[in-house]
Amino acid sequence: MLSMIVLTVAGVLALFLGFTKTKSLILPVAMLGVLASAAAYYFYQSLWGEWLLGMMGTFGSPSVFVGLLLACTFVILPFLNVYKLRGGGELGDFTGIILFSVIGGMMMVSHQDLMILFLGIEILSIAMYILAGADRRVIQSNEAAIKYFIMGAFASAIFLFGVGLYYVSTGSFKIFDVKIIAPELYSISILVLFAGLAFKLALAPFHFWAPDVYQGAPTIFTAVMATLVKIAGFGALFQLFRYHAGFVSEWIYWMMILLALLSMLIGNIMAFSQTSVKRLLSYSGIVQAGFILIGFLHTRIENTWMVAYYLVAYVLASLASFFVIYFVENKKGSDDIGEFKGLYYQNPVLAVVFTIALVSFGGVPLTAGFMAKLFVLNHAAGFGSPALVLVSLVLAVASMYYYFKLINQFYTSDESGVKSWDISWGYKGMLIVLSVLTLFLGLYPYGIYPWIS
Amino acid sequence: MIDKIFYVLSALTIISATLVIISRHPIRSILFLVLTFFLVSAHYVLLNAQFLALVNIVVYAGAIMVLFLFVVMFLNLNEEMVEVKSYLPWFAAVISGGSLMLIVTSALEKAVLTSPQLVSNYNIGLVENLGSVLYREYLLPMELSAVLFFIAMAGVMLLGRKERISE
Amino acid sequence: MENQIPEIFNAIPHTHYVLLSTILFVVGLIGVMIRKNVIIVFMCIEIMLNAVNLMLTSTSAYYSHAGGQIMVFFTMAVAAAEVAVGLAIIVMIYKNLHSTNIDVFQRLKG
Amino acid sequence: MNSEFLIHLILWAPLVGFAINGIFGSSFSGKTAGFIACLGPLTGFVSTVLLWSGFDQTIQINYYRWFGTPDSFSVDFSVMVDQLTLLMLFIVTGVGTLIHLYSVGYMEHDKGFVRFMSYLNLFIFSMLLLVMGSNLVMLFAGWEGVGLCSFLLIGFWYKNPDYNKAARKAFVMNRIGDLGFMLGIFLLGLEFRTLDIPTLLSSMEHIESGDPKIILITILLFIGVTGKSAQIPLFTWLPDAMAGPTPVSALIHAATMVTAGIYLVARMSGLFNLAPFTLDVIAWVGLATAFVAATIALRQNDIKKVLAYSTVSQLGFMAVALGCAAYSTAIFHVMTHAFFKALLFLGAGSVIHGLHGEQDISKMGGLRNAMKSTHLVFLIGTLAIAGVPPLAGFFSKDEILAAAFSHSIWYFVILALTAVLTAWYMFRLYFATFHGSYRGSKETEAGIHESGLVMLAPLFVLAFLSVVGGFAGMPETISSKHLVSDFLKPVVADHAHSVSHSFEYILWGVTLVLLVLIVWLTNKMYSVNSAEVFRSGSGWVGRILEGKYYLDEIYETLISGPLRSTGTWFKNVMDPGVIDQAVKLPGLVFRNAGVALRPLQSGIISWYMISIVLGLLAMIYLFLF
Repeated sequence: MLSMIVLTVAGVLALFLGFTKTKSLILPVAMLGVLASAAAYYFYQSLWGEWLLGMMGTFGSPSVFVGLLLACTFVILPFLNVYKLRGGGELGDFTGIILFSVIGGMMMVSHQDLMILFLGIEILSIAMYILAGADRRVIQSNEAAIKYFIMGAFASAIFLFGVGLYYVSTGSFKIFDVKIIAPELYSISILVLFAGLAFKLALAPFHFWAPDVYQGAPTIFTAVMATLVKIAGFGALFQLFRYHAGFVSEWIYWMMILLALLSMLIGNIMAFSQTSVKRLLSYSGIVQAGFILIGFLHTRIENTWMVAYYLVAYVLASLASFFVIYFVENKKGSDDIGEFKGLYYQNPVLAVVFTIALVSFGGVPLTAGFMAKLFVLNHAAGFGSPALVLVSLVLAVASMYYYFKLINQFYTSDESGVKSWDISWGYKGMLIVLSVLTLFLGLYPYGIYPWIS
Repeated sequence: MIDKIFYVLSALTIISATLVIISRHPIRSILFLVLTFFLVSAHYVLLNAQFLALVNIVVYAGAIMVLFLFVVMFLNLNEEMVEVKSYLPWFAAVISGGSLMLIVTSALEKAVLTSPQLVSNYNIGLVENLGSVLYREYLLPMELSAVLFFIAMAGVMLLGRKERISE
Repeated sequence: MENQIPEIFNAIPHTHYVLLSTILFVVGLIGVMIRKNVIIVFMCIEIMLNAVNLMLTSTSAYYSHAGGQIMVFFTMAVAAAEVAVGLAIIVMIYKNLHSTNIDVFQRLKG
Repeated sequence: MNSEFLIHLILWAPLVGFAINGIFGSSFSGKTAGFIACLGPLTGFVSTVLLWSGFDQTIQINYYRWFGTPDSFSVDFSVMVDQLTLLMLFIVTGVGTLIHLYSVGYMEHDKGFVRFMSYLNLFIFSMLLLVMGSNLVMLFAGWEGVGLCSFLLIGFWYKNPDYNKAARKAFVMNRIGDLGFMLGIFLLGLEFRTLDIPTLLSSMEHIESGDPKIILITILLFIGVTGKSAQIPLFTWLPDAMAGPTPVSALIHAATMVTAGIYLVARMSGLFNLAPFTLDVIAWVGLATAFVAATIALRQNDIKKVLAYSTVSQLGFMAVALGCAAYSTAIFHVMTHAFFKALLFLGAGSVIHGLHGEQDISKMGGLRNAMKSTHLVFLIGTLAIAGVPPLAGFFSKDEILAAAFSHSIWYFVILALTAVLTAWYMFRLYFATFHGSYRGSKETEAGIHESGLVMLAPLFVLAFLSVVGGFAGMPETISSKHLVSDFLKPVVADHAHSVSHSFEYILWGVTLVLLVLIVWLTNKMYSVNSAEVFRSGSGWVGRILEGKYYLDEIYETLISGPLRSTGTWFKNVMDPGVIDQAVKLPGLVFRNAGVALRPLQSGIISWYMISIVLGLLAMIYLFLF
């Protein structure tokens, strides 16, 4: 509770600082707020019980996912600085909205009551609708916002229908100590709730919005969508199925396998012939989401680390790649794959960082992505689905093709005569840290094991 | 008696909702939507949920629909939109909607929902009751919904503002 | 009204209310899928929310569990916030494209 | 010195070199960068020598526990050095050092010199990881690492789109192999709950020979081998990979990386011995590869292409040795092959360097006067690979032939024929390049020059090794001590092979006679003054061989029209064209599926929402009813 209050205060401060002349204070305040919030979360957890009234839990997986959310926000915030260029009023708004949306994310990952989950989803989603439309004069951004909004509101309504059915069939919104009154209705409600969350996570066949929105939204906010929303969504799913694994029967296992396979397949197929890099990465995000879902087979509290590890690997690579895309797009005005030609000669840091991120997505050994896939597939093999392992391995290998097609571009020398350009050391440093972490976690996965289990 | 009221009310609600989606004219759709909200509020009254009935009318029929109406007028959309005549979406929509309904119905058929021991207090829908529950048991979501409005506020300000670019 | 049983609970089974809400929900769902005007689509989503509200309220009454009605309260709050943001987005896009037809938004695809 | 320290030094020195050059390279002069880059493998080589001098038993070093899963399955980040590793270390660091040195001369004028040297260092590091890794995940990490470096180095001169395509082709083919390897590792891990190689091999004792699971695993591993070691059907990438700079061709695509597959099988020999079926498969694939590649090499005119196909063919020889369970023989051939093939490639590089980039042998000729040193070393290399006694290639090839003979007469016949072809195309290459008269234009003739000492020194060392390298494994007819197989005995589970002495003598006699005949014939045919003989049109056999069995053309026709593709595919099922085809097939399927699915992503919101509802309904129907 305290950590959420701290975040709210920081968000409100950011909003107000946006109106004053002291705009350079916004980001420091916000980042301090995130740090203070993390401190409040981890050091005053014992105070929580009386405040949360059993509606939110901090034990187990929530604390891991909240940590991830806050860390991810901390990395994203400095990059908002690029919006200083456009008259700083917006900087305050963006910062405030992102901080508020993190509260939504925290509610999602630690919910023990569908009311909190629903509110959390809405807080996060509404923030994302706004951010998708942040470039108000760019038609792509407008379109992304309206698409995300209409479909998101629709998916929320469906999710709410699931909540209603859940309430009818159990007489409560609590997700533990469930007394099932109508088993069939209960199964349907769980499925509908799952579908609602699957929409937010862009799992096939609920993924259609993702490529359009990711492509249209301003790139920095695409990074936010690809990371914060995924962390929060998977955290929420984990919390939901952690409590419900005992109640719902075998079908949920097959449903997860089906959705995971479908996501990996469709994401891969569609990514093959993309020319927009943002779009390509959004499809690759669908593939990665499918992999993460494999970690949910037989969800137990002991599985937290596996899902969290995959998310860490995914988030590191996603942030790095979307930020690199931002800089290239900002320089050349487009995110077409051709604009990345000769990137190495123009800006070696960006090229190398992007290469490491893509290699990690593809699951090459010695990167975090490889370890993450290995853990997840080992888990699947342990539960006796060798076919799933086989297919996902084949698809993981197939995905290398388009990643490497992109990497190939960076090192091709480019005749267009674009001069080499530079970005400031602060951003460079952040990007390098992301890459180093990717490599470090691939070499030494236990580096974060104590934090995520 | 009351069962007849229920059925008539239900029929009216469904018809009015259907009219919302088939009216060609946006203003007409909005008016039917307001009617639907009133009818739903009537259901709330039947269920002894007076507070919600009132809130429903004030918030939905009052605030939200006025906003809709305002936008429609503001954007000058109060004329029919030429919608492409294609029966495929109609077909898909009606079939999928119908099957969803059938699924829920068949699940409901097997269910025995109300068990008598659950029905103990019929006045929960009254404002004094709801208020105390809201501020005792559901304080946390209540407070957190403030964040929701913060976001909505900031977002509307952001989206409505004129864009300035100073390089 | 001293805790006397309103007639409705004896006359109408709970399932009828659930069914009514489902029908309303499905009507909204169909509307979402077939209409082209974004504002109308949005209104259909409101119908869906209202249908669920009805389901929650009736269930809350039949189970004498206040939570359902509190949830309706929050749903309304969410709907209000959604409407505010949604209409702002629609106005913004109308300024650029001069249309609210859903089929106009087809730049991003493939 | 402490041997553990030496192992640290061997493994990490190239990485340090890579890091220094990678990070600070832009501020170094070419000489400094070259010096730093050479220092890495040189340190490794010196340490290897020191390590070998005091070597008595297998050393395993656990750096830390890499990762593990809750069900008590864990993998360490650990390296080990045993006899097999030591031998490979000699090859990798020794040949690596020479090629680094050579590159300093060869690449000094290239603007990407520092980047090139740092990639080479990274490659050496990956290769060391591969040969030193004490578990299969480490090995796989190195395996992928060398693949990545090869990808980067092939495409080093990216200005030409062909190179780009070659890099991608190499990449795709290797990935298919890797997939098999990955699955094999995964199954091994599931079956034995460990991936530590010594533990794995010691747990093989309780397994019956011919267990279907083992056969499946070994076949999967062998698929990995076909990718990396360029066996049929995944061999076509290697000749295309010659687009990279010549030192890369020498180091990666001849001496070290492509032998990784052979190393893997030798390393897991205990496992492969349990699967006689797989061994047969390996032998036949090796035979086919050796023969097909040798025939293609007969008619190639690009000097590097000839050497590339020759490499593929020699890898086929090694695979046959593996298939006959003569693992140490295969490793012996890896060693001698590393010497003479690196020598030949670097010699070819020297020729190309001297001719300012000319690679077509029909435009060479008579270079023996202008490039005396290169001519000498190239001749030595040719004699070595052709199997002239007592050079290195003679002994190792003789041993493989003997192993094949003791296994099956058919193996022997095909292999012997291939050996004849090998001599033929090598002498053709030699005579065409260095004899006759110069067939290029007059302007270029004036510019022909001998390479500098930095490039020649490694050539002389390699030439020396090509001459004496074979004595490490003399057949028992001559000497009772076979240094290589005696050294490897503790770690490699060979099957015993023996052939009668009289057979050996006959074999040698026939070899010598044939060689003399071939030298005489090729000299007559290719020591010519006009390029006429290199033109196509000499009968249909020649045309097919020259067209590399038309693999690439078949591929081209297929790409041109998706409609036609299916028809052509069926037409060519019995054709080697199916190979390239099948490799491209997954890509083609994915691409076409992508095109087919694209309309679904129509951008129309209504349709998206319908699909959400349909998805939901489908899930309900599938799982709840």
